[in-house]
Formats: sequence, C-alpha cells, structure tokens
Amino acid sequence: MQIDRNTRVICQGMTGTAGSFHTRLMKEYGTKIVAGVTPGKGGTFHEGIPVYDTVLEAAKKTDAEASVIFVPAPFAPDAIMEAVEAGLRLVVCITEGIPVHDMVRVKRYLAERNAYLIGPNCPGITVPGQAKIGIMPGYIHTPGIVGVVSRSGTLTYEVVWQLTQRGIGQSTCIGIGGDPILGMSFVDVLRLFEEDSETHAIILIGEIGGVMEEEAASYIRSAVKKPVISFIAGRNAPRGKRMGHAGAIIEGGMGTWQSKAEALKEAGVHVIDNPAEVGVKVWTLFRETGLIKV
Amino acid sequence: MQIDRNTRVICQGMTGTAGSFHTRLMKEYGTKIVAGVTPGKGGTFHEGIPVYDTVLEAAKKTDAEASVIFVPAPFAPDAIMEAVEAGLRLVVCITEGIPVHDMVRVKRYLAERNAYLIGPNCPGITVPGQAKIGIMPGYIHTPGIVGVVSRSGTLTYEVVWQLTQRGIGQSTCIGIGGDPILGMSFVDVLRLFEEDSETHAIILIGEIGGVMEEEAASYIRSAVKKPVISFIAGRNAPRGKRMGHAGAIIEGGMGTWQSKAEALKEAGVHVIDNPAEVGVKVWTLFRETGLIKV
Amino acid sequence: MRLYEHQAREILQGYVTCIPKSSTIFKPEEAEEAFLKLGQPRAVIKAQVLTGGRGKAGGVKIVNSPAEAKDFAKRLLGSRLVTPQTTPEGEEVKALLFQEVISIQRELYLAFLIDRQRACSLLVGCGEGGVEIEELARKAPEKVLKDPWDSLQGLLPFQARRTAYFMGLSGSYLKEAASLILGLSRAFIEKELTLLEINPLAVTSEGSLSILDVKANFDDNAFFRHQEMVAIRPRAEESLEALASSFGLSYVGLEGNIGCLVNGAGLAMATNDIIRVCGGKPANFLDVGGDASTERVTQAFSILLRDPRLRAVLVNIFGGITRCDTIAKAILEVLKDTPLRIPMILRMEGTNALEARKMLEGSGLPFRFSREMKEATLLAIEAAEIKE
Amino acid sequence: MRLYEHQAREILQGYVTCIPKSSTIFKPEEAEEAFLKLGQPRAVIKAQVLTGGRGKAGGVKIVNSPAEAKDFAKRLLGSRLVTPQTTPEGEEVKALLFQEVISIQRELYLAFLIDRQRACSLLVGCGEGGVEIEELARKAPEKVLKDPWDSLQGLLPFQARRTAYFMGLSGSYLKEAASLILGLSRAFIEKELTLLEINPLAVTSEGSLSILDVKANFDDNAFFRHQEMVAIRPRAEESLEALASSFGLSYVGLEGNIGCLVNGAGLAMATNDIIRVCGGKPANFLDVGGDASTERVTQAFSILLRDPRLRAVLVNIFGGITRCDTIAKAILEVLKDTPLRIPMILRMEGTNALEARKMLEGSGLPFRFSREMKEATLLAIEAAEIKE
Repeated sequence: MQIDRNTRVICQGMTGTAGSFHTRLMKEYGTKIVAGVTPGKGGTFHEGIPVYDTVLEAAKKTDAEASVIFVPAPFAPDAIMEAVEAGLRLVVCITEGIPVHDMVRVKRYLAERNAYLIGPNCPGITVPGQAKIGIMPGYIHTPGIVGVVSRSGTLTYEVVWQLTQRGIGQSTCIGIGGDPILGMSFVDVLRLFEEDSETHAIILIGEIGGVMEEEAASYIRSAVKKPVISFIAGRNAPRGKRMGHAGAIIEGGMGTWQSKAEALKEAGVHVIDNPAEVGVKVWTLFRETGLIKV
Repeated sequence: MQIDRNTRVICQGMTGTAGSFHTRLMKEYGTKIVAGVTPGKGGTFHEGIPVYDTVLEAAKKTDAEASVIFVPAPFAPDAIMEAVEAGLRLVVCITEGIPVHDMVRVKRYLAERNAYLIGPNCPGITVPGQAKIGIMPGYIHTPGIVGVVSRSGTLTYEVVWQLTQRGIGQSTCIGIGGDPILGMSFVDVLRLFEEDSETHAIILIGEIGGVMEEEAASYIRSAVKKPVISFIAGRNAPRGKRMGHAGAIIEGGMGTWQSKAEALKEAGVHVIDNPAEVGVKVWTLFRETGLIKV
Repeated sequence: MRLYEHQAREILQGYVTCIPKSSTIFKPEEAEEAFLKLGQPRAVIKAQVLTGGRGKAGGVKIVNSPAEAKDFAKRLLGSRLVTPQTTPEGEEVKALLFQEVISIQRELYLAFLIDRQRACSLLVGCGEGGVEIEELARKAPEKVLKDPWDSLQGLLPFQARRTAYFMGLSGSYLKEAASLILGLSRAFIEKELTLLEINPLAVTSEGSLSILDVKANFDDNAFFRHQEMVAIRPRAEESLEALASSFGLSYVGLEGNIGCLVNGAGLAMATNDIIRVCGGKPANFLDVGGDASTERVTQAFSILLRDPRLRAVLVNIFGGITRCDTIAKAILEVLKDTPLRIPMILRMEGTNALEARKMLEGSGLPFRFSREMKEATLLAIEAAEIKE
Repeated sequence: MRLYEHQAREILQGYVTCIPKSSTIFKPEEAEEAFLKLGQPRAVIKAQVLTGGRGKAGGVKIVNSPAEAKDFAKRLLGSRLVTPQTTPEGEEVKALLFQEVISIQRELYLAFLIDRQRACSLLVGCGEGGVEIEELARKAPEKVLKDPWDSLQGLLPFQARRTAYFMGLSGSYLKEAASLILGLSRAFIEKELTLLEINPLAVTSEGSLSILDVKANFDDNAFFRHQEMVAIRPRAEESLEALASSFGLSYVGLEGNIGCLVNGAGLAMATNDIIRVCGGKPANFLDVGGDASTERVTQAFSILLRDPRLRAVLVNIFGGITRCDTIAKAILEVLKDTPLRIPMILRMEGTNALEARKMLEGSGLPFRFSREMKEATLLAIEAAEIKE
C-alpha cells in the first residue's frame, strides 16, 4: 500500500459540505484528487474537479487507485462496496454513524475481495510531505521515521502534533477509526509498518473497549521487531453501566485499560500514562536508543 | 471421492417413509448406513440403526464420511448445510422440489466449504458391487469399467440396465440431478472419471435446457482423454411456450438438442439417437476400440 | 407458474412506484366502467394471455370511448388468440387489462433471472427495449449488460446505479431507475420469481419512468411459502395441464395418438423421442415424478385417459424412489371405474417390478407386457395403427 | 439505546411465542387493574430500570393480591433503585412490569451479540442460566457455546438445533428451542440490536420454554431505519444524557468539578485521564463528535453549563473534520444568553484554529487560552481550586 504525491484519489460525496471542504484541504496538501462521484451529478464539475455518476466510470476515466468517502451514513456502506468493486485498492471511509449490522455485511463483502479499507469513522491516512487522504489537519505533520496508528481521531492529531513540535517526523499516520467493526485493524497496520522501510518506530494509540489492543500486543510479541510506544485512552473513564452478561462472557476480562496496558507491556511496548507527554517521552526514548542523534 | 463398502454413511430423514424404505435397500446392497438423523428423535433406534438429533453428533459418534438426505423440500437446504458444516465430505440429496432461490443460497454456502454435493432431485451414486448411496435400483448394476453420469433419474437406470444386460459393467454411476441449480455438475464428475483408474469410458446422459452439456463438451475437448458416449433426451420435446426474451438473451442459442449434440460431437463424443440402443451401441463401439475383447 | 401481466403488476405494487394506472376485467359488461375509472380520454386494452406476440395478433388496442372499449372487450373475451408462439388453437382470453395511455420517449429493457451456471441472480439491462431485443442481443451483445449478483447481499444500490448508467440514464432518471431496479430485485427474491422482465420500460414524455409490460414466472417449488401465489394458481378445471399440475404432475398435450405415462422427466422425454424415432406419434408428455404416491399416479392415469384421441397407452416405468407396485396399484384402481377401451402396453423395470407384474397379471385385464423399452414402443405403435 | 425489559418484550412479540403474559404500568393507580388483568392468584412485579442487580436491591417482588400490588407500586414508582451497578444516587423507577408467575424447572442462558473480531453475529448458549453465568463461563468455558454466524445467510436452522442440543434439550424441547432461537436471531438482525440476552430462559414445570427476562441494546446509528425505535427513544427532558443524545452528543456525568468539552471520544477520554493524572476531577465526559455543526456544539455548551457543580470549564478541541471556528462561533452564541460565571480555558488546535482564536479574542470575554494540553489542564485545575 504505497501512498505518495502521485497516488490518484477520487472523492465519493465530494459535492457535500464536508466533502467539498476537505477536498480543498487535501488538494492544498498536495493530494492528487482526480475525480468526484455523486450519483445524478455526472458530467458536472465541482471545485474544478470532474464529477461522475459511478465509481466505475470515475476510476476508468481517471485511472484512480484510491477513494475517500464522505457520503452520509445510510449510503456509506454501499459507497464502500462500490469503490472496492470498481477495483480501487485503498478505500478510506470518513463517514461516522454507520450501523454495525451494515458494517458486518460490508466486511463479508470485503473478505472475498482484495482491497484495503481504512475506517469508517476515521481521520484517514497521511504520508507527511506526500499526500493525505482524509481529514487530518495537514500542518501537524512532518516527514520522518515514526509510523502512527490510532483508533482515535483527534487524539491522533494531538499525538502527531506533539511529535512534530519536538521535531520527530512521521513516515505514515493512519487513523483506523473508532467503530466496533473496522476495515484495517491494528494488526493489519502493524504488519505494514513492520515491512515499511521508511518506518523505524511505531506509535500505537488505543482506547478501552474491544480487544484490538490485546490482539496487537500478541502480534507485536510474535512479529514486530521495531520499537513500539503506546498510549491507551480511558484509564479513568467511568465504568459504563453494564447491560447483561454477554459482553463479559465474550471478552473474558479483556477490554479494560489494565488488560490492554499489561498485554502491551508484556509484548515489550512502552506504555505512556500521560497523554500530554507522548511527544517528550518518545523524544527521550529515541535519544536513548539512538533513533535521534544530537 | 472414494466410495466403497467401507464408506460410513448417515441418512438424514431416515425415519420418514422414503428414508426408511431406501435405507433398507441401501443396507441390502451392502452400504454401511451407520446412523440416522431426525431432530427430536435422538436416542431412539430405527431399522436397528441409531438416530441422532444433529448431524454433528451423528458424525462424531459414528465417524461417518457421507450423508444421504430424504428430508422434505422445505427443510432439505438446511439439511445439506448441516451435513457440510459437520464435515461430511460427500452429501447426496435425493429430495425433489427445493425452491431454486434456496439452492442459490446453498451453493453460496458450499462455495466457501470443502465438500461434494450430489443433487438435489437426484438418484445418487452407486459403485457397483461396493455401495449405493441413493435410490438407484441395486440389481441393474454390475461392476465394470464404464463411468455413467446423468442429469436424469430413471433414464439413467434405463441406460445402466441396458449396459448390464449386455455384460458391460460400470465403475461408478452418478445421477447429478435434474434441477436448475445443482451441486456437482457434469464437468465436476467428468474430472473425477478422467482421474479414476477404474473408469475406462464414460457415458453422459443429458437433457435439453440449460447449458451444462455445452460446458461438458468444452471440458471434454480440453481435458478428457477417455472415450465419451452420450444420449441427450428431448430431441422431439415440444418447444415450450416462451416467456419473455431474457432466457434467449442469456443462453444465446444454447440449450437446444441441436446445440448440445453438435457441441458434444465436435468434442469427439459419440452421440446416440435412440435411447433404447445405448447399450448395443456402446457394446459395438467397445468391440471396435478394443475395450471389450471377445 | 407463469403470471398474467395483471397478476405480475399486482405483485410489483408493493415494490416499485412507476406502474401505470390500470384495472382488469373478466366480463365485457365491466368494460365501460373500467374505461371511465381510468378517467382519461383514451385507454389501451391488452388481452391477458401467457404468450408473446399478442400485439401483432390483435390482442392490444387503444380505444377512445367506453363504447369502443365494450365493443373490443365483447369481441376478445372468450375468444382464442393465436400468435406465432401458441399452438394453432391459440389461447383463450379470459381477462383484459385496461391501462392509461403512456406517451413514450424511449424504450428500455430490464430483466431478472437465475443464472444457472454461476448459481446466482442475474440482472439484465439494455438501453433499447421492445420486441427486437433478442435480435439486438445477438448482433450487439456489448449493448446488453448482464450483471450477476448475490441473493444473500441482495442487489446492491451501486449495482442498480451502474446498470441504470449503462442504460444511458443520467440525472434524476439515474436515481429513479436505480430505485426501480432495487425494488424489482426485492420482488424477484421475496416473491421467489425465476423470471421478471420489464419490456419495455418507458421513459415518458412527462420525464419519468413507466413499466409498460411485465412478464413474471413464479417458482412452483415455493408454493409452500407463498399463500398469495397459491391463491392465484390456475384452477384445476381450467385445463388438463392445470389439473395435472394441481397433483404435482407434469403434463403437456401433444398432437399424436399414443398416450404416455412415464416416471422421470428424462425418461419421459426419451420415451417421446423413441416413439418418434420408431415412427409413432406421442399424444402427450406425462411425468409422474419421483416419489409418486398411489393417489398421484391414479390421478395421472385418469387425466391421461380423458384424452379422446388416444389409440394406445404406453406405460414406461423404471422404479427407483417410485416403486413399480405403487404404479400397478394405481392402474388397477383407475380401471375399476374406467373400463380400458384401448391397448395398454406396460414396461416396468426397477424397484419392485416383479411384484407389480404379478399384481397386474393377476387382474385378468388385457395388458401387454414388455421388459424392453424399444419392444414396448413398437408394440404401442403397432397397437395405435391397428386401432386407427 | 438500552431497552427497558418491557420494551424488549414488546419487540420480541412478533418473533417468538414463549413470552409470559405481562403488562406495564407507569402509575400506582394502574396496579390493581394490571394485577387483575393477569387473571392469576399471584403476579411478579419488576422495576423497569436499565441496570442489573435489581432483584437483590428490592426491585422485584411476588404479590398475592391487588392491594399488595398497589402497595408495592406506590412504594417503588418514582423511587430511586440503588444496585451495585448504579451510581450511589441510583436509577429512578418509572415503570413496573406485571408478569404471570412461572414455575421454573431449569434455567438456561441465551444471548446474541456482535463479534467484533470476526465481524459477524454471535450466538451464545448455555445449559445453565441465572446470575451466576459469568462465574460459570470463567470456570467452565466448555459449558458455554459461542457460535459465530453469518448475518447474510441468517442463523441457519441447524445451528439453532445444534445450540439447543448443546444446552441439553431434546425431544419436543429441542424443536421448541430451535424455533425460539431462530426467532430471536431474526429480531436481532431486523431490529438491529447489538445485544439480545435471555437470562434466564426457563424450562417450566408445565413442560415448555419461557422467556423470564430480556435485555436488549439497539444500535443508535440505525434510528434512520427504525421509526418504531425513535418512538421509544428516551425524551430529552428525562436526563442530561438523554438531552445530549437527542443532539447526537455523548455526555456522561461524573463526580468532579471541571466541565470538559472535547471533540472525539479518544481525546475526550485522554482529557479526562490527564485531568486525573494532574490531580483534578472532571465533572463530565462530553464528546461533540466529528462533523459538529454550530447548532450541535451550541447545545453541547448549554448542556455542559447547566451543571451547577462546575468550577471551571476546559475546552479541548483538535480540529479535523470539526472546524475550530465552528466551535468558537458556538461558544459566542451560547454566551450571548448565558453569562459566563466560571473560568473557561480554551485549547484549540488543528483545522481553522487561528481563525477561532481571533474570533474569541475579539469578543472581549474572559477566556484563557493555551496551545498545549497539559498547560490547559493545569490552568483548569488551578481555576477550579481557586473558585472552591
């Protein structure tokens, strides 16, 4: 999954408010937005970019490889499947509020096809200095050696901004999204980072709930050689009122901050407590391990 | 797919009328029927055979490898999926009258799993002298070198009986069933016959409608070295009243007797005109090619 | 089961919106009211038959007044419409559809059917509709989109849009067509149709889409889930075919004089084939099916014997799941009430064939037996010729 | 949205049959009639709360007369039920369920939920039910069947039978349970639930199955397809949480004194975390979400400022799809009507942060700004302490 300034990207839902605004920001950052897709508006232009009725048509005419989706939640699952079916190899779905049963169906669809989905309900992917496909503020990034992966949106910006302010650049930043059912998981991104020659260290931003951090820990232990630093949000979150026993039966003690932090620590990950100190801790650590030379 | 006197077979719907009757006949032929499955009757015995509530349980307890299904059409699709899910490698579905949309779902299910389905609406499979899993009359068979595959039920018996009466034995007889959507196709069976060292010649009994014979012809041309003899029923069938154009658009001239016969002839298949003369024609042909020595 | 146009429209009502206003009449007296109910200066009246080519055969007419409507209805209802696709006797017109007249700007084609090879549903779309569609599909196949889809996922909205786009629709038409196609796909799945064809689908001069004609087939195997289809199933008294179908039998009348009763569609076709090959003429195709009960076979025999043209009967049974003794019992049952006036040649083999033969021989009735298909066929042909 | 037991029962009515007779009351005056309507010598009355442990907390009682029923209803309705799972203030009882008394022979457990890892539906079944189920699942996991299934195919009948069999049911129970499980699976999918738990499912002394308690969660993202769920959505006036939720905001009241307004759940949690780490106490969790409109943020602020315990407000916004200027506009909007009586610390970064700062600085209101999360937090803690 190589993203750079030459990657040709279409935008589904480009003619909406958020689609328009972020298409402009993506273009400003340097991303090659080659087409928009809005059914019924094919043949028109928006922000100087041609609009097509279908993704298939847009992809054919512009040779696009990736899509970013801003269409409203009721139509977003269809938009994802349309993009994948049209042969796009990367689909980034920004839309939040997609029903979980819909995402189950989408995942079933993806399982039989060959494409990366980032999201939904995610900030997207940024390769600093090259391209951003999504809604991350551009200026917070600077090129470098750290791969950032996160379940959160704004918390990712916070962490990336702390890094940039301390002169620590990023190779790639991926927000995988905050929903229960997601396209790429932590493990999928860790695999890419481990293989990526630009990435020398990894920051993983997790949250309480689910078992994705525990899965990541077990993957890191077995397959990741690069140093990993992590912050898990929600240590002090109120324990939500529980509803029935099913969740507890299934997760079997996992999902809590303690479970995640312990699993990651056991896998050799540096788990940071204070979200305001991620930047400085990473800087200190990099000094110690020689990843930053002064 | 090796079937012989040691193959352990369970019968779904064994406690019904047809299930009981044919279980008795299969046992008489020598087939090892090790269990029956009827939900709610688990723990009982029928015809001296233990009955279980679920296929999983039956398969576990008896180490069965195959199942034959006699359950009524509304429940047969579920019975097929249950058998496949329980790990049986061969499922023979005798039941006729399964709705076509149900079979579409079953095929979708099978596509992701590893099992052979014969049928539905089929007579099953017989390996003469070893075992029969299905409803073919036992006495019409005799062991030998001809593989018989057919879309028809009773027409298969007719042909097999003609062969047996002329002393031409069969290696395996498979009735793949007469429904629009089937488990194994002609091509699937031809592949097995081509690989099977017991089979030296193949008889293919087709019918008008669909394009399965045309597919078989194209497969034979490319991959079958053994001699193939064929009869296609329905040369003189009244051309059914047509309903709309869709069928014609899709089949594009295929599906007729002429189309099938020509395709098979072009693939080097001997196409026989008179259904009463299959036996004698095969005999003559085998004499000429040395498959029968006098 | 093939549905009449008016039945198919009825079924689509819950799924799509662009069906022209219409009503159906069964008696000429209802014609004037039906015309007035449409509330328009003109109406198109269409004969309800299960065959194509009715337009050219005079089964469709635009009328301009209640009187003209009544006139046409009187002439058509109860008459037999002969089209290139019917037998020379034609098909009786039992109902007429009155529909508002749509002014057509462009004709499109849409169909749903089962793709046997891929075992999935298939959507077919074309930017040109009408009766020449087959010709077009042959000459310019690239103009016809055949889109396989997964019944489990259902047709996806983007597939519907893609097809609409392929058909040359854009702007508001694109959305309207996509929602129409989605609605049809749901009807296709939920009503368990094996064919659903809209031809033509019209782009009207008023700027919307309109379903001008519908053809639909319902899967006979799915009656157990569809009481609404059972309700419109042809009644047994309407024809021998319908009577047979009501007992789960497959009966097709032909033009010969040898009545055939066979188990299994393949063997039944092969039996018809061999009669032809040997120089005879079958009077029918009759498959009693697998798993035939005595009652079902009894019905099959009594349907068969109702045909006055018969000169001989050929029974060709190879027992499998159907037991020959079941057939024998049914024959004896029928012949208790109906004396046998023509020769009956019996060929039985397979499951319980010996038992069956014993039962029949013991009855003292004048059956002729053969153990070979060809011999039995020749006996039947000979018998039919003598009798004639 | 968590459903009350009586709402969940209502929803299951169309899918399964073995729900005991019941009725729901909202006022003590309705208690006698509800008791009599059941037509039985006894009734079990259950407090309708969205929390577990109500039995031990006195929220469930068997009563033997209309008078006793009324008595209990008077005492419970309007009171606050405190269980180990609620806050110390407890949860107000607004409704009571009256149900026939079932004599239980055996308790079973059934649940449906979403399997996040496998991205599919999950059926959980156990031959032992009741409140000890978690303990059992931990100690003897082999006694709990977790069966993933495909939402597209739907739960297959054999899977339902297999689970019923695993739960130790046989004979007629096996079939009854299988049909119950299938019905529940359909409700789970069609009603877009994220949890559906039957605990206990009883085998009754009369020899049938009975759903004694139901817990269900509805997916808030699916309201657009479910008018029937919109109808039972908690009204905005019921609580700050409900009010927030009606504007698409996520609000959870906590016990501290620093009001937080953050965009994004992760950053909101991290903000609460850092307040704790630095020695302060957050008064709430408030996520305005992505794509926040001015109106939504305005509502967020006015909900936040209603809390009388606040000593300081910390706004932590990192703009992405939410634009900082949108937030600024909303703050100014709210403060036009509501004077700001406590310190407000603003930390804004990201999309249009500069524009936002300019707008706020230009207002002349006493905001304190910080560009760093930690600094902003310390300012807020300091402010809260001074004020106290």
